[in-house]
Amino acid sequence: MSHVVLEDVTKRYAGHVALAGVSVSVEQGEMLALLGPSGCGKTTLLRCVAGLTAFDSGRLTIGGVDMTGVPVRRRPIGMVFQSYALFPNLTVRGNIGFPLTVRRETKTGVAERVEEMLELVGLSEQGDRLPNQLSGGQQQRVALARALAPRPEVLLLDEPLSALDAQVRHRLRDEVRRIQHQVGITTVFVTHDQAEALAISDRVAVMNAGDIEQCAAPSEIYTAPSTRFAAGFVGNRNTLELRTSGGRVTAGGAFDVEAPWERVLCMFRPEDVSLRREGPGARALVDVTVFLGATTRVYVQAEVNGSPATVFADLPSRAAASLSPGDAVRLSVDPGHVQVFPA
Amino acid sequence: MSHVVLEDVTKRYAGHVALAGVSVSVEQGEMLALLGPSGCGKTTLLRCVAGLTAFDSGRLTIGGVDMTGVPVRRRPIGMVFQSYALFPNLTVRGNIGFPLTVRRETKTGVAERVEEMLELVGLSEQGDRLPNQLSGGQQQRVALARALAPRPEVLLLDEPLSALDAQVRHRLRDEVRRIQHQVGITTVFVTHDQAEALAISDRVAVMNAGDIEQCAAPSEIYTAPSTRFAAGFVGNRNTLELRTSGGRVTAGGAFDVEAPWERVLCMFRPEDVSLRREGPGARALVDVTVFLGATTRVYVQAEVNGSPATVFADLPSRAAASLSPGDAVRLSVDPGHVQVFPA
Amino acid sequence: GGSATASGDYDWAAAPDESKIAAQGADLPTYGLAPDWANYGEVVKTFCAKHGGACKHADTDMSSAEEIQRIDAEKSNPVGTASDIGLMWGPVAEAKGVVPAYVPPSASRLKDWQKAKDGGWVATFVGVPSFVVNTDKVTNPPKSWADLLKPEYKGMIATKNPTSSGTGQAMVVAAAVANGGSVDDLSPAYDYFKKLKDAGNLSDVKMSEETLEKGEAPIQINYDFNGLAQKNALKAKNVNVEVIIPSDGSVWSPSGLIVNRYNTAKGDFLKGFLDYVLSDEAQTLFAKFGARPIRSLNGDLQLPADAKANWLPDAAYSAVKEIEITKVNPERIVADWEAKVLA
Amino acid sequence: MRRRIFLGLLGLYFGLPLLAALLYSVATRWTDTPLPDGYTLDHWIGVFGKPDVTSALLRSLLLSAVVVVVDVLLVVPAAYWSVVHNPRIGSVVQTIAVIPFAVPWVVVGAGLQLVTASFAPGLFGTFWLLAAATAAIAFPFMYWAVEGSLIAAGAVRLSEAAATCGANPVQTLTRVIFPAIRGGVVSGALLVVATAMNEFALAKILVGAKFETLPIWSARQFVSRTLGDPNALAVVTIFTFGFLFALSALVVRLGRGRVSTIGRTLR
Amino acid sequence: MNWAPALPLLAFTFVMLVLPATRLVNDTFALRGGGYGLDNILRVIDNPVDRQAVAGSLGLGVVQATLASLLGAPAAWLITRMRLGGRAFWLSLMNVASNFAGIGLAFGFVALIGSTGMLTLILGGLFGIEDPFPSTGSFTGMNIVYLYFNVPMFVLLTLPALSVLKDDWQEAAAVCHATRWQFWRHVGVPVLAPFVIAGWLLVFTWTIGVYAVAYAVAASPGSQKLITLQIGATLESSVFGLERAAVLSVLLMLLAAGTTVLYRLSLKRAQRWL
Ligand SMILES: Nc1ncnc2c1ncn2[C@@H]1O[C@H](COP(=O)(O)OP(=O)(O)OP(=O)(O)O)[C@@H](O)[C@H]1O
Ligand SMILES: Nc1ncnc2c1ncn2[C@@H]1O[C@H](COP(=O)(O)OP(=O)(O)OP(=O)(O)O)[C@@H](O)[C@H]1O
Ligand SMILES: [Mg+2]
Ligand SMILES: [Mg+2]
Repeated sequence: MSHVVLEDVTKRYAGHVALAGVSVSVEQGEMLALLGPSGCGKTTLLRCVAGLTAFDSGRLTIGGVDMTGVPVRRRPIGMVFQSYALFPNLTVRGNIGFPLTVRRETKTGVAERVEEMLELVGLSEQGDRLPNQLSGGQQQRVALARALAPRPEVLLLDEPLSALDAQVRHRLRDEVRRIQHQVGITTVFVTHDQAEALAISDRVAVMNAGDIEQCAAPSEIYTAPSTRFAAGFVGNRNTLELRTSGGRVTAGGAFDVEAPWERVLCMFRPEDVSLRREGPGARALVDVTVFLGATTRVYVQAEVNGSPATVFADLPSRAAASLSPGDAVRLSVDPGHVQVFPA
Repeated sequence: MSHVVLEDVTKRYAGHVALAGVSVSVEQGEMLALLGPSGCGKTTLLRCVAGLTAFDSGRLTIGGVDMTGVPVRRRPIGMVFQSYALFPNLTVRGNIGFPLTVRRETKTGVAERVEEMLELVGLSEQGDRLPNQLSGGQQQRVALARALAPRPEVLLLDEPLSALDAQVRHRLRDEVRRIQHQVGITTVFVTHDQAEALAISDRVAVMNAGDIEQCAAPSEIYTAPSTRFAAGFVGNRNTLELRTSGGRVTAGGAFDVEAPWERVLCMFRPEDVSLRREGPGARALVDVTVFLGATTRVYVQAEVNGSPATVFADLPSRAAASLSPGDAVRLSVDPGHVQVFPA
Repeated sequence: GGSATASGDYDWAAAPDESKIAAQGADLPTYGLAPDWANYGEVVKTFCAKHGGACKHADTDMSSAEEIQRIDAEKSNPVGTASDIGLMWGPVAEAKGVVPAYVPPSASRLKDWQKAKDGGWVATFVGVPSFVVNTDKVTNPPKSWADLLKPEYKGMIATKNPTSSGTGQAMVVAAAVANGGSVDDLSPAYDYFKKLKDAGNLSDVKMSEETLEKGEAPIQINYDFNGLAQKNALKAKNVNVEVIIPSDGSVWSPSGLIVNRYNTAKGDFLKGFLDYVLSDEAQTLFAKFGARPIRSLNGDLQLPADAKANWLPDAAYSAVKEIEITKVNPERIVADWEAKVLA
Repeated sequence: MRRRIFLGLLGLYFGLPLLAALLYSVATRWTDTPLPDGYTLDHWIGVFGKPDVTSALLRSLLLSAVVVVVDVLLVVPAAYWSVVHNPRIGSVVQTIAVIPFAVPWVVVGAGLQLVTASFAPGLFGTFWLLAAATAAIAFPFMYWAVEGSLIAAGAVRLSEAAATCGANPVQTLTRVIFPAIRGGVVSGALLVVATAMNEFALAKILVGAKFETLPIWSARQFVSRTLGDPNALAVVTIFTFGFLFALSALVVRLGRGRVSTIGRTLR
Repeated sequence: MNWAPALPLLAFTFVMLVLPATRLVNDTFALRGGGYGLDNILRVIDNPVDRQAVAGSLGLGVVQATLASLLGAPAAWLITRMRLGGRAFWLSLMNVASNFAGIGLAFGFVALIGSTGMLTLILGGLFGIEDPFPSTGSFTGMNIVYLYFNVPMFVLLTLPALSVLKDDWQEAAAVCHATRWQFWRHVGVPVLAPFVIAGWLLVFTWTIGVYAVAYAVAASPGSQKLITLQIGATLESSVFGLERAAVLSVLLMLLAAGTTVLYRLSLKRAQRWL
């Protein structure tokens, strides 16, 4: 049986629908990422699970127990807030020990567990500092340790990394993942950063306008989005709006795929585009190249079915080095990597 | 002659050195990225150019004119602050027009230029909103338009994108670049995000502890860092500390390069690592794979010269799909892509 | 008055139980009966000592109206004991029902208008509204009400405010009589003060010993006995003060004593005290302070010479008239003063 | 430079009346000369040697302490609940807070005199009524300070975090919220103390001599019908100002100037 | 919704503040002879002294609020830019002075600028200036005294609001080639205006309600009439009815309610861009 189950949960704010009947379940020990644009209802969903927000209809069970009427403090959850919400007057140890002391655990029991958690998040040295003496990344780890200290069954993380800068974010992302693996705790992780969602989770639930559009493993979400929204939201994609003929769409020779509608959107990833000097494919002229490090993004102006279109391709930087603005190239995309949606 | 020239500029704060004799020049129409970790002095340098901070010694010329004693408001510069610093009581039009009205330009002259700038940044629709009615990305564009409106010779941008979330940041990064190209203005862009620096600029100046360590084109910075700091700061790199023998270092068969020191740090990029089932290279076991979208990061445990080491490789996701934890692989790196520094 | 409900079973009409007086006086809160006012400190002390007790006399300064109101307000939890009033407030207190139906034996020595019809208050001593002048500051002190109108006293004359002060109200009556009016016709006083005000001679400084001392308000219209006390006090500080009885007339304005009908717990003390203030001993103590005892005014008391040591020579009082001040309605003065002088 | 002059003049304006009072408190005789004729510490020694002054001071301090405790106990839970759970409480309280701000306290006292006479006559004239009335007129200062610091401390987030940690509302309030807003409570308390130490109208109307506070004592010197002691009044004035100033400086410094002692805010 | 934790405070303030206030409203309309009517109000309107008092209080409120804003706004601005030491000093001073509205204050000013005050005598002695200061009981004199607590009051009220003015706006204006004056004209003043107006309104209300100082400096027949003094006089002189005090108190409450509404509106305006 799934560990956390939401069935048809709805929530309205003054007429505005924040959750439009969401159903999703999280397996024991799994990390589920909730991914979606700002305002799509991610936080609301997480807060409903925590009990911080009451939903209007639907059902929530954790470990098979219906959570209706169970107050926040009696739910088997730990939570990390986007702003961390560390208690400013308590030291790192005090913060981590807080959920234990309010449960009236013994002093030595608390102290032991706190040391264990400090070890886990690598802050043994900083135990006696106050939160405002810590960097953002360290604060984030304290918040995580505090959430984990009372051994909750479920861990809820609301954009825990978004306040950090890129480098720290990457490091901590891997660390959160490591800790989650190590503890083996069922986790829901809210983010609007698709790279983060893909990197960290066992499954990703793509949310849009209060509903979950697709819930699947990261690679599936990335390679086989089931809706146009998911396709556009996860990863960078070229989008061409094209007219079909005879149930197929040919993009000036770039690709040729089936398309059961009259007008379609063809979406494909920049790393699936190949640019060659010679050979088959649509004619295109190199416009700008943007060096991204390992890859270089090459913008080309192509003529697709008689109208001009801008397409970008991500090539290994070494391969892109030979291209300069104005070069004529042939553009092609493996038809297996083109997603087609009705326009 | 270079457009903006700093010669041996130093700045101390209460004994703390913020700029330790920086010399750098920016060419006419060029975009220079100042890249470095927090606290390295990027903002200080930019503020010295703007005149908001007075430096202790050294010289600054803009367009050949010594700026000593020239007050901020008489310098031929435009600036975008990290926080945008839009005037909250003025509409978008009011903000963009502000630098023009304070110069007592004619009403119609101001209005025309404002419309032009709105067009440029794509906010023609939002002209009458107040700043707090705009999204972060829109605010950023207003700040840019305001800086450009009076046609300054030099544009200074202090981490203009860092407050935005990843997706918006990527989009605006390209937009800033487009506008800079279009206007052809000499630009200094401060960032601590290396991907941003590489993507946006003509040249990158890597700063560390108040000094510039390397100033070169993005691809050079990326592929041929001249210092250990630059190597570690730009892009992800594997770092192995190894002992040499006979002026060479062999990493258990992974690579074999010259090394004129006794102990060395070998640094190489994850995309330069190849993992094969068979063939030459160091023996390694696959540990974890992290799906990043187009690529998948594969962590392997290798044995290098008798001691265990963790190495990560970025493989195209399709290639990585065949690897699972526990698989035995051979790890190798093209010696041309290994940077060696004394340990 | 004397309804059984409000004052319990206490029999006010009965003679006091002398044995209880010492105990009841042990704690003695008074309103407007300050120890330094007309020698009341001595009077109380002597009375208590006579009955073998030591009183702890603590006073709150109040106007007559406030005293009456206060006694009424706290009737179910009575605190106040005895209060000094301007005699025109006697009938008011009686009407309000805050004084007991007890006429002390000694009251037989008073004229009818000098005591309550049904009991509860008696006149105690008389004062004459007169001019208290700092002669260091005013070398040519005014001799009459008419003098006060002279331009040389511009801004020098401070008075109490008749809208709230008994002294101020007595001053109005005195000025009325001096200017041809009577207790039934106070209008000459209003005309007079209107002139005084319009001439700019009234100071807007508060009347007090301190403003007298510093010469802030070098002419003050106060009771003769207060002036004499101030004269003595300031002599110690080397400041010269003269008390001048206006040559064109003034009045003998009696003060009275009321006791709190509701404070039955101290009933015996209060009855005894009401009787005592008219005794030779108490009347002599008033005289020593400089106030004329009421019985002395009535020609019913021979005072030893030393008791009169502080007095001005009798000749000074030749123009002072005796009036039935209880005919004056103090609330009427307030209204008329506002309407005819201040407006 | 211009700001130096401005601040200097302002400082002069605030300092000179105090200086005059200070000189008066150490003057032997001071009539119409610019400076006193002589100086003495007799007034200071004399004033604090007087039992009525020392006991008035103690009474004022006791009153302040009781009022602070009452206000803290009443205001903190209400403000907390308003900020975290029910903003409508805030609107009601803010509306009530207008009364002591606008209505002179002497009128509040008179109204209370009338009300207690009808409803609770036994209470009139008691210390507890005075304490309650003073607490009532001073409560807005505490409320504004506490509400401000609750918002600044992010009380909503902190409460939610405490709830997910398993804390009940009382634990949340005592262990998380209260320590986080201590600065605000202290600055509110400071204003409440300053009010209670200076308040005179209520004390006069409601208790008077039965509980003579320092302001009542001062008033007795200043407006007494007969002999006041201006030098003693000067001593008490300077003492009260100095005492509150020291208290205030301590609070501001402890808060490193961030927890300003601002009770009323324009938010 | 849940009101429980606020009930003690609400009950307490209801009994201690709302009930007395209600009682005053009642007394405004209750007639001495029984029944209700407007007689009390009409009597106050007819009384020239009460009219003077209303005019005096309103005038004092306007002058004080204006002066306190003019002096307090720059003072508050300078205080925000001070280092800890200076700020602690000034904040403490403002703090104590804002509450120093009592007898001690009146005393200090009389000793300073009374007709034999220290400063008066110094000015008279050194420069031969006669009567350099108005009497503290006059309208002008009262204004001098009232500023002592109103300037600090305004400073304390607006200090938190000043933090909305971000430093980088000034810098942004500078890089937009604006002079300091242009910054204040186009940005600084418009942004702060709602807060200054709100502070003005609060000081206005506060000034009209002050009693203790007025009582100490202006209780003689010649001095300025004020609403609070009229109320005080009624309480001191009337045994049978406090109708006039009630009417004037209700007037004060109405004034306060009015300014509170304006104050809220003014702050709402600020919310538009914050
Ligand atoms: N307390 C509230 N009152 C009214 N509307 C609310 C409230 N909380 C959330 N909403 C609305 O509900 C919708 C969903 O909000 P939610 O906070 O769940 O979004 P989110 O996906 O977490 O967005 P973000 O990425 O910006 O945090 C939004 O439109 C939001 O405006
Ligand atoms: N006004 C100041 N007073 C004292 N020290 C300062 C001041 N401004 C900057 N510094 C110090 O100078 C150094 C450089 O600061 P600077 O703001 O230039 O860093 P930065 O590279 O922009 O960092 P970040 O990426 O965090 O913005 C830092 O150590 C900083 O603490
Ligand atoms: Mg959210
Ligand atoms: Mg910076």
